[in-house]
This record gives sequence, C-alpha cells and structure tokens, in this order.
Amino acid sequence: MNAERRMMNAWQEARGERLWEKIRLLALTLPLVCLSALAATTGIAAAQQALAPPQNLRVIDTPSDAGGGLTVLWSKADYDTPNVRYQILMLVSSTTVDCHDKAPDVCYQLLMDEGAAKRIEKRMVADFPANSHYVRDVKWPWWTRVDRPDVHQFNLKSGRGLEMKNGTPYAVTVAVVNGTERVEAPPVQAIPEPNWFNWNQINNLAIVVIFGFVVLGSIQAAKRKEIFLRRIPGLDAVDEAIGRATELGKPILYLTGAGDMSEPSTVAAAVILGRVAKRVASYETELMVPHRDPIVMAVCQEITKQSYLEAGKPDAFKEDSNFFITTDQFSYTAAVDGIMLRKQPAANFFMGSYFAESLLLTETGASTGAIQIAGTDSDHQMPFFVTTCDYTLIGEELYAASAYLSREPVQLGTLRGQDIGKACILVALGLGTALATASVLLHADVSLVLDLVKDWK
Amino acid sequence: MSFAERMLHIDRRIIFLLIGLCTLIPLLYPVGLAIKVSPEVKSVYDYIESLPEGSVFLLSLDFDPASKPELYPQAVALLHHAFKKNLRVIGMTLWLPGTGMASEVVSRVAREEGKVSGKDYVFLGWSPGGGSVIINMGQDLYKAFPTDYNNQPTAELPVLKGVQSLRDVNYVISLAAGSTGIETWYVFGKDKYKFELGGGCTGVIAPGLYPLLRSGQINGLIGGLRGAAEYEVLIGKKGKAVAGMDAQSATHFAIILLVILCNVFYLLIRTSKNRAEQNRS
Amino acid sequence: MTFLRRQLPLLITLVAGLLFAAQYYIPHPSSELMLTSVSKWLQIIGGFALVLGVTSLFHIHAVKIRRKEPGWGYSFVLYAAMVGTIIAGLSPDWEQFFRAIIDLILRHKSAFRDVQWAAGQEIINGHMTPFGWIYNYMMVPLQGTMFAILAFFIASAAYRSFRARSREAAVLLIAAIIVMMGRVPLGEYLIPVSGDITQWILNVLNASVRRAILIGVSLGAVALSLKIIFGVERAYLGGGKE
Amino acid sequence: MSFEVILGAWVATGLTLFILTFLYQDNPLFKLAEHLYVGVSVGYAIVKTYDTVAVRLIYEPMIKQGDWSLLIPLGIGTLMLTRYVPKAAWMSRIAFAFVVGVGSGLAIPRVISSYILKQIEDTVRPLVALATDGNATFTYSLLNPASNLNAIVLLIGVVSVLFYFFFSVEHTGPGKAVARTGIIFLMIAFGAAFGYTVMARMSLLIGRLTDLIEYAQPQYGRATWWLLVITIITLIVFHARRKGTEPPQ
Repeated sequence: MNAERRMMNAWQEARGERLWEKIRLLALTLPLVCLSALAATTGIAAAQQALAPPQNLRVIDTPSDAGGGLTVLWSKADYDTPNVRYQILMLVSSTTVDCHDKAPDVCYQLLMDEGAAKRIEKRMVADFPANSHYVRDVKWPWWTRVDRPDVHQFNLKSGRGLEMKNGTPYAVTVAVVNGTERVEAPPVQAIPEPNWFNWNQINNLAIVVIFGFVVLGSIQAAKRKEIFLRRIPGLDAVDEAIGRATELGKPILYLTGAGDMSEPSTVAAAVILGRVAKRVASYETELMVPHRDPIVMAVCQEITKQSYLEAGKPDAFKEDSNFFITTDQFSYTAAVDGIMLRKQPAANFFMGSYFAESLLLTETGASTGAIQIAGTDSDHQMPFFVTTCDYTLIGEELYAASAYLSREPVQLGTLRGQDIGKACILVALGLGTALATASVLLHADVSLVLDLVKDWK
Repeated sequence: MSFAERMLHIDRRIIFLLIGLCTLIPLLYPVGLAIKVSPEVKSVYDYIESLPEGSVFLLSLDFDPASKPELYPQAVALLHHAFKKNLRVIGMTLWLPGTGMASEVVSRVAREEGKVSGKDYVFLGWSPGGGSVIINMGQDLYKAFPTDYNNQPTAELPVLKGVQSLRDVNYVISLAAGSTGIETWYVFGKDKYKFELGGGCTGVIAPGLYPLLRSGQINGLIGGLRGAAEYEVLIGKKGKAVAGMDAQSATHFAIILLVILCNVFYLLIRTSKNRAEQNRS
Repeated sequence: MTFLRRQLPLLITLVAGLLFAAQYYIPHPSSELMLTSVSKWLQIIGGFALVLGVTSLFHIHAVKIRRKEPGWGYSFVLYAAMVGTIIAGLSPDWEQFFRAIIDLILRHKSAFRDVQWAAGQEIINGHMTPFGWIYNYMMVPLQGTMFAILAFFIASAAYRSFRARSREAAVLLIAAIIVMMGRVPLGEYLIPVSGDITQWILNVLNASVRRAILIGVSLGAVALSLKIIFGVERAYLGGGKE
Repeated sequence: MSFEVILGAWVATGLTLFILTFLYQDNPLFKLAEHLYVGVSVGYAIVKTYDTVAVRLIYEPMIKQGDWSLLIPLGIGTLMLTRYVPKAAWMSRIAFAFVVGVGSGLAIPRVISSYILKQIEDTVRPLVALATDGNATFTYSLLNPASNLNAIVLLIGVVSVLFYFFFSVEHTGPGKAVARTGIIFLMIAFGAAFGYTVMARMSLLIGRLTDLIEYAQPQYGRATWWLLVITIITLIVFHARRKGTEPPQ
C-alpha cells in the first residue's frame, strides 16, 4: 500500500523539477528514517507485554473531500473494549522547514538537517475507547465505505491545531493503551489531496438526472397525447358561483393577486380568468377585474377579449372590465373594498398570490354576502381564505386547475412529472418505514436501501 | 333582520375599539402570569449555556422594522445571554431595511453589558445577495466583509482573531421574518460549514419551520413574542416581551370569544333559515 | 442578431445552470473558488437589481405627477421623502462641513479631508445622524404600524367572517383556538393541558403537513429550475416580443 | 432629553396615528403616511445600496486593491439596466439569463438535499423502538415528538397530504379516504398557522402601543395625547368637507 502510494507520488511528480522530486521523496521518507529507531524501541517494549499493536494499519487520502483530510484504517482486535483506548498520533517536525521562496537546493539541505537532528515528535491528535470508531459508525453511505463495517476508521481533518496541506506527505500511527501498557503500530504515510467528485452525493445527482428525464419526458409526452388529470372540484364551485350571480343579476369580481406575470400563480389566475370570462360572456353577466400591475392588466384584457370571442359574444366585451387601480398595497385594498360595498357583486374570485391584504378583502366580501372562491399558493394567507371563502384551491391545486383548463403541454407535463416524483417519494416513505421497522424487529441491516434516500455530505 | 343578523352587522369599528382596549389595559395594568418555557426555546438556551467562554456566536438579524415588536426582544435577550457568557459576538443582517435597527440593538446591549466594539463584539452590517453572502463568508469572512459597519478592517479586529470563515463559528442564530433567514442559513451555511444553527422567527413563519426543527436542521426555535418572553424568563431578565404577554393573553381570548360568537350567530341564522324553508315547503 | 437575441441567452442559462448544479458535487478547491467568485458577483448584481426595482417605482409616480392624475400630490410626497432621505444619507457632518468652508475662506486651508460623511451611517461617534433620525423616527414606526393595523382587521374578521362553513373550516377553527390558548400564559393558566396539546399540534401534526407541502413545493421548484436550464420555460426573459 | 429625540417622538407618534386612521376609513392622512413610508424606505435602500455595493463591494476592492475581475459583474449589472433603453432592451436578457441560470443551478441540488432527502430521511423511522433489553417495544408518549406513536402520525400526515396533491388519479375508493385524511391534516396545520398569525399581528400592535404609551409621558411633552386630538380634528374636517362636495349616493 505504502509502496503504491510512493509510486503514485513519484509518478505525479515526474513532471516537476528533479531536485524538487528529491526533496519530496526525502520528505516522504524522512519521518520513516527517524522513526525506525523509535519503532525499534517500542517494538521491544511490545514484546515484553501482552498487548499486540493495531494490525493492518493503512492511511489513505480521505475520498470525496476538498483536501486536507486523511483516513486511518486498522483491523478490529480482541481488546476492543471500553477500558482500552486507541490513540491516533501524527509525526510532525518540531520546527517547521519553511521552503517558501527558497532555492530548491537550500530547501533540500534544510530538510536533510532536520532529519539528522531528529527533531521529529509524535503528536497525539485523538484518543478514544477501543470499541468505537468503526467503519459502520462513519457517516458515509455503503457505496463509499472504504472497508468492511467492523474495521476501525478514523478521519483526520485539517483544522485548528492540526494543519494538513494538500500534496504534503504525513505519517500517522495508532497506539493502543491499556492502563500502563502501550504499543504502537509502525507509522504509515499518506498525502491528502482534493478530489474531483463527491461520491457520497451520487444519490442526489441520480435524483436530479432521473427527475429531469421524467419532467422533460412528460412534457414531450404531453405534446404528443392527452394526459389524464383528475377533475379539480374547485372548478365546479367556480361554475356554480357564476350561475348564482347570473340568477341574481349581479356582477362578478375577479382579482388576480399581487404578483406580476413572472409568478406561476399569476399565470394560473389569468388562465382561470379566461374560463370565468367565457362563462360570464355566455350568461351576459357583468365582469369586473381590478388590477395592481399594468402588465398583468394588459394580458388579462387580451384573455378576456378572446374568451368573449370564443363564447360567440364579441359585442358584449367591454374594454374597461379590466382596469388598473394602483400598485400600493393598502390603497388598492381600500379601493377594491369600496367596489365590493358599492356594487355588491354576487361572486368574488381571489386567484393568484396574496399578502396581508387578503384578510381585508375577503372579510369585506363575506360581509356583503357574496359567494367567494379563492385559489392561492401563498400558504401564510391560506387559513384566512379557508375561513372566509366558500371554496379554496390550495397551493398546487391552483396550478392543476390552470393546467386542466389550458391543456398546455408544458403545464400538463410538468404536473405529471411532479406526480411521478411524488409517487416515488410515497413509495420510498412506505418501503423505508417498513424496512426500518423490520430492521429493529429482525436485527437486520437495511442500509442497502435506506442509504439511497438519505442526505449525505 | 333577526337579532343574530343584526349582531353580525354591527359596525366593525366597535370591534376595533374592543381589541385596542384589550391591548392597552393589560399594558397599563400588568398582571404578570407565569410563562412556561417550551423545549424549542430551551434547547437554544441550553446550547448557548454549553458553549465555553470565547466561543464565536453569530447573530444574523434578518428582519425589518415591520417585525420589530416580535424579533427585537428576542435579539435583546439573546445578546444579553451571549455577552453574559463572554462569547465573542458577531452581528449582521441579510435584510437591508433592518440594518440600522440591528446595529442599534447590538451596540446598545453591548454597552449595557460593558462590552467593547472590535474587542468583544463586531457588527458587520448588511450585504446584498442573501445566500451569496453566506457562501462568501463560508470561504473567507474577511473578504465577504472587508470592513465592519464602522469601517474598521475586519482582518485586524481582535474579536475576529482566528475566525477565518464560518467554519470557525460555533453557533449561528438567524432571527428571521421571511424565507431569507433561517432557511438560507441552513441551505448555504450549516449544510456545508458545519456550525450549529438555531432560529428565532416571527409567528407568521414559525409553523413552517417545524419540519426543519424535527429533522434537526435547526437545533431550536424561538417563535414570536411568546418565544422572546420565554427566553427572557430563562435568562432571568424580564423585558418588553414578558411585559407584552398579558396583553397577548387578553387579545387572544378576545379573538377566541369573537370567533365563538361569530359561529353561534351563524348557526342561529342558518337554523332559522332552514326552519323558514321547511315552513314554506 | 437572432442568435444574440434569442439563442445566446438560452445558451448562457444552460451553461451557467449546468455548471453551478455540477459545482455542488465537486469538492475540489477550484470549484469552491468558482462558486465564491460568482457569489461575489451575484452580490454586486443584486445591487443593480435593486436599482431596477426602484426605477419602475420612479416611473410610475413620475407619470402620475406629469399627468396630474388624481392623488399626484401623494406621489410628490413620495419623491420628496425619498430625496430627503438620500440627501440625509449621503450628506457630510454639517457642523464640520461649515467649519471647513469657513477655514477655507478665512485661512485658505482645506480641511475637507477631516469632514465626516454620514455615508449611510445611522450613528457616528455615538451621535445620531440625520439619516439615523429619519430611520428611527420615520421608517421604523411607519413600517411597524403598517402591519399592526392588521391586528384590528383580524379581530373584526374573527367576529364577522371566520365561520365554520364546512367540516374542514370547523377543524381549522378548533385547531386555531387551541393554539391561541396554548401559546399565551392565560390559556395555560386556565386550561393547563392546552400548552401540551399545542406543542403536539405544532410538533407532530403541523410538522407533518408542512413537511409534505415542503416536499411538494420543492419538487415544483426543481422542476421549474430544470425547465429554465433546458429552455422549456422562458417567461423570466420577459415579454414575447423581440 | 435632547431636542432631536423629542422631535423624533412627536414625528413617530404622529405617523403612527396617521396610519391607524385607516381603521376609521381610507383618508388623506393615511395616504400621506403611506407614501412617506414608501419614499423613506426607497431612499434608505438607495443609500444603503450605494454605500455597501458601490463603495464597499466595488470601489474599494477594485480601485484600492486592484481586483479588476469585478468589472464582469459590473458589466452584467449594466446590461440589466438596458431594459429601459427600448432599442437595447434585448441585451438585458443576457444578464437575466446569467442570473437565473446560476440561481437555478445552485438551487437544484441544494433543494433536493435540504428539502427532499433530509425530510424523507427524518420521516422514515422504525415504528417500534428497541428497548434496553434488546426487545422491540412501542412508545406511546404524545409529548415526545420522537415516540413511535408520533412517528406513525407523522408518516400518516406526510403521506396523506402528499396524496391530496396528487393529480393523476381520481380520489375514489380508498384514495378518497386518504385524501380526506389529508385535508383534515391540512386544516389542522392551517389552524395552527392561523393561531400563530393572530399571535404575530397582536404582538405588532402591542409593540406599537407600547411606544405610544411611552410617548404619552410628560418628558416627551405628552406627544400622544396632543397628536391624537389633532388627528381626530383633522379627520372630522376632512369628513365634513367631503360631505359638502360629494353628491349623496
């Protein structure tokens, strides 16, 4: 393993200057030179005592990280009990060899001196009970595990008090301590490197790719053939309200909310306005649409005109049924409240996004005895709409109603794509819970499936 | 018009008056009912309590004057607690209209606790971009905010010594009045830079944050004026929030009463209408 | 030209979108560097976006004043308030400024370098600037009261229109009453269990619904982002006309 | 107390009362305060943006530290402003394309991580617990959000609400029951939101009234009382004048 590492490094450095290469190799081997003596002494100590040093010690660059991290692995042992402790030691030079802006030959000499003076010490970076820090305890999914679950694993990360530079070799060893007994494994070196892909997050990426295909595919499918969408009950309520207004011979008030045309809820409100206008035209009822945004007004005017045309009543269309009031939140509200009180509309529609003004509007509407239908994705206003209106299209129902009416492939396809996503999540929730429960009852390991729907870093 | 209908059509300004009085009278003549502390608030308190002296605590005051009555008392209580614990305090805001208020509250509480700007605490001010600010702070705090609000270079401030980036911050609390706040701090901050995150928020957005609380994405939640009052109780320094709790009780009961009355009248009207229809048929 | 106008924006969106989506999965420092520098840019662009928002407000009220539409006087008030705030925010410390002018006239020595500029500071050396005064005594109470009036309207709506029109609305009102009780000391004092029930509603029932809504909305957000990146959704480019 | 503080108290009180007059009806005093509010807020935003963006984020790093890469965002920002030049308006699309593209790219993986995977992860829980003796038990405590009973309730809530917003199948048969459960859950959550919103709005009122009470003190010259009287008189005058000019409806 070590040899492999060194070979890899040698290969990596082959492009660099030869002297730098030498320094690097020296830096690699330097701790080992110094340690051979140290290891010899501890080796003797170990022979006198019963404790065996940690076996099969390996140190590797931590995979899927931004660099500055090493992963230490060693086999489990018979003495893995809470009373025995493991210590992770890093070999550091007590004085720093600063090769920064020095000529390579000077630096080489400095390193040689360092080795000769044996100013290398072992610094303890972690100390923990021997029955902890297994591969299974590390928060990595099964597909990035570096070894079997019962092997010990400790992750070293550069931080305060432990500086690790990318591309610099570090030697690490593990000691086992039981009371006064203490043995060490021979140190192993590795070089922390930054990585180009975080394999822990491959499930996240897979979801993005699959969901992307599902959504874009559904849109394509919707262009080719009809997509089934269940009937939205709120739309029946819309028709009913228009019917009642006609019976009473009173006007209908329709609001498109506070948003501009870039908000999906405003677009949905405009689409539903088309439907309402068509009905209104065929019954020849009066329609009033006060606006807060000039662009939304222009769009809605077009839609209304088109609806009257489709209903075969182009003469009944009035240019001023859509009118602009003001952009100011509360002035607009006061004006609309005034209209409600004066004209006493039989039905009020509140579609689109709303803010604090929702309550002021719906309360006045309710006090005039009008049928009120709301549809919004502003979830903070939802409670007020539900309690003051006769029917409320909640959140995505508004988009669904709009897609149902417009039959536009992009809207329909998106809705279908999201439905497929939801179905997958429902399956994941059901299956996941069943497996998690089974794992407790049967003491089985179910991480093979559960890890797929977890958030990894 | 029946009695119930007439009652439902009384001038709403009478109700305005009622609610005004329900707020005003308890404020002038407080009762001081006991306030029970909820676990969400307690966990924020416990976490600050567990931090050793000199830990770095970042308070992001992500609200505007519209939410001042709810979040300002939270900020005061949290700052008192942090300064009492001798934490190093970093104040900032992601909301432009709140900058002046945030600067004022941090420096005022610091003065009351005898803390010095630059040495014990720093106020960084506002920067545009929401999540982008957090990303930049996560990489290099000195570059994201080259100077603090008083135009002092951040890299030279003793309070920020060793605080290169958000990775060196121990605890972040965002006091949020909207979605740029706790959620932003989680998605662009905690998720990557691994500090612990707590939240304080207005009553309007509090229910929406419970999924994040349950999954441990935030470790505690101080909700609205009530949350602030609980925190004031915990640190034993009763302020504006505790003082407002009696008025809060009174107004809530007034609203409950009004809702019940509304529904009683509504039922009366409906049954009498039904009866009338039955008689007709 | 059509390429510049139509395809180029779509291409930029595609490349930028894919690049920054991919960035999330790449832990390498160079990818971090890219993210940091672009977020720095976004901060600055965010400032321009604000200018954009302000300009449309300017426009609406300028038209009102020019055409002398009803209520144009209020638009004028709006302008005056805005200009006043800007002047206060960018003005120097007047006392020092005048002293510098006097110095210049009397002693022919420029002391303008020492003049403190408010530069958007509410407090300088412990003193409130005019800008700070406008903020503290105008903006804060105005904005605060704007939303406080809603308290009254909630009360009136509670009495006049929060009706249990359906079984669903009845469930909503009952839950609301419990939460209103459980979140104030008087409620907990009168019915001690209301606090615990409120906790349960918030932590379990409310959390589950909010979680489902969050998942649904997030799926929608991801779908929208994907559509934008692949050019299916182009509404953000504004207007149908080239 | 200094003059500026007392003047401030009077102005703040006056503006607060002007806005509260909206409760009586929409009137010129309210409109005045509303427009002042918008004006001051915009002015404040302009000053802060100038100070933070132009000075601290652009001028200082670019001129003082020579970070010329900032010319790129400056260029993109300028492109954005071409929206107001009809002939060059198409160029603003390039800027929007960049901003929206980056924003969408940033959002996708993060939304999936924080709001989908993390939420699923926390919902998927074993429905039985492991007792200390290694046997499976069932915990009932409603107050502990992590108990098994609550895990079941949470799961039912999430599943039924997700199903309610499922548009590809009709809500009939067992689907109807699930959707009904979903709507009941939704209503309870909206009820909680309702209660919390009431709390929030009342808190705001309490905050404003606390200030008004403070400004009614003698050291502020009893600003609240005087201004209250002035406001009421003004309202009456407006009312009388409007009655005189407007034809009765």
